[in-house]
Amino acid sequence: MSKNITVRYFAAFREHAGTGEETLAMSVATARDVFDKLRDRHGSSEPLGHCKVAINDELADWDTTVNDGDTVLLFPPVAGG
Amino acid sequence: MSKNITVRYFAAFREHAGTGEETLAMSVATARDVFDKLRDRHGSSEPLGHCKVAINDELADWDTTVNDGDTVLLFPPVAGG
Amino acid sequence: MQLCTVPIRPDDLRERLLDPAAGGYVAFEGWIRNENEGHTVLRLEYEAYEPLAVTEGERILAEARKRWPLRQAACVHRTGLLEIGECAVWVGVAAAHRDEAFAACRYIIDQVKVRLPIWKKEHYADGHSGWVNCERCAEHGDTAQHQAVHAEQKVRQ
Amino acid sequence: MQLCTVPIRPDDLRERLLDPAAGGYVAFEGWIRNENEGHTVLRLEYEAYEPLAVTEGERILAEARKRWPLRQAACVHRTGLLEIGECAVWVGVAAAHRDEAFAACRYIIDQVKVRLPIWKKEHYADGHSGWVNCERCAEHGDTAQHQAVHAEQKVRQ
Repeated sequence: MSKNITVRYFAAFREHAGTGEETLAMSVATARDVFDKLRDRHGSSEPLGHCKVAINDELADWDTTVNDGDTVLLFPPVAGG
Repeated sequence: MSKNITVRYFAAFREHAGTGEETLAMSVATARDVFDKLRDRHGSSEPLGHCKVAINDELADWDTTVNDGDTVLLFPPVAGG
Repeated sequence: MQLCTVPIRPDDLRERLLDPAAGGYVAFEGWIRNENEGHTVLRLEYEAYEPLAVTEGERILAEARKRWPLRQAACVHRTGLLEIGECAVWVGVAAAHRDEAFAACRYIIDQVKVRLPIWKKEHYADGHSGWVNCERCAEHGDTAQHQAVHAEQKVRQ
Repeated sequence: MQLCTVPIRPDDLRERLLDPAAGGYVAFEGWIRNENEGHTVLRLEYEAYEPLAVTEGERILAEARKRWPLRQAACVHRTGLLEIGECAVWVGVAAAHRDEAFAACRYIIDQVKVRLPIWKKEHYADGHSGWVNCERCAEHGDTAQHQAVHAEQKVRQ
């Protein structure tokens, strides 16, 4: 089943994607599926293990289910301070 | 042999001695001897192990020899900060 | 926990933590350094996803307060373009005794660096620029042990 | 290393440590607390033997610089009568990385507290007053292990 997912990119991911946000129809079950599909789409090589994901402004596990209409935030490796 | 020693007291030691400084003729070999004699004289009960001594403005070991004319500084337990 | 786009003023932040029951105060500041891994750095650009940076920062401060008996704890992170010598992040902790103040200050900055959605891009003297990797990735390389660190963070969240 | 009789101004002291090659800055401040071991404290009186406090403080700073790669390190201790909330001692350390800054700052304050010829008298709400004992004596009691600490300090000097 295809879901409409809004994806937001930050920092290096935004530069890779060439956009800060896009809404896509995707056949995905979990946040991990979203990450994998978009890695293929934008050619990023960052391992998922270094990244974080948030769904509708809540930090989430990669196994969290994404639902139609969700906003998925993809965070490349963070480096505050 | 008696030596003229100027002794300076600080903090609790000054209050015990009732003076900040006195010059005494003492038969002493080392800083430890000075400490022991003055403990008897002023009735302090502070163990030597917690105290420090300086001779002529240099921190010294309790076994350091004191000479005629030296100034011995007796420091009770310190508590900076 | 606050994000700001104007220069951090440590003295004003310290003032807010003054507490008659606190005997020890420890502050950490991260300053923009003119060099990183052999490259001359001209300036840094910080990007943050503010809503989550603030909630995650508050979570870290709450963890510190739970773990140690603190009187006060706060953190401010700056975003935008920063010049050499400027303060990028400030952490201040006041406690009855210094043991807790040191431990909590260290904990907060360590966690802030690896958990807040904040990214920095270094601009080098040679005209290049690059996003800085997770501090621990850079330090440890991409080992299984380090992947476990990330996995653990994920679970904790 | 400095002693002073006027209020310590941490912001001015911090300013002197700014360094373009420093990425981490850690400051410690000892504040006058309103309570000690169950007694309400009104104010503290610090006495120092300045010539030796300064040379011993410089020695501690030199030890820290030798032990860790630091960019800047400084310490100021106040003397005289201090009210609750006032800053009695300030230590500031700037280094390329925070590990060293934290470790050196902690080392300096720990050593300053047990090695400088400085004494403090607490004035309590009940009208009494008393000289405060060596922090480690108070913490550990007068154990053989602690006597060894004093003996070791003596030898090091």
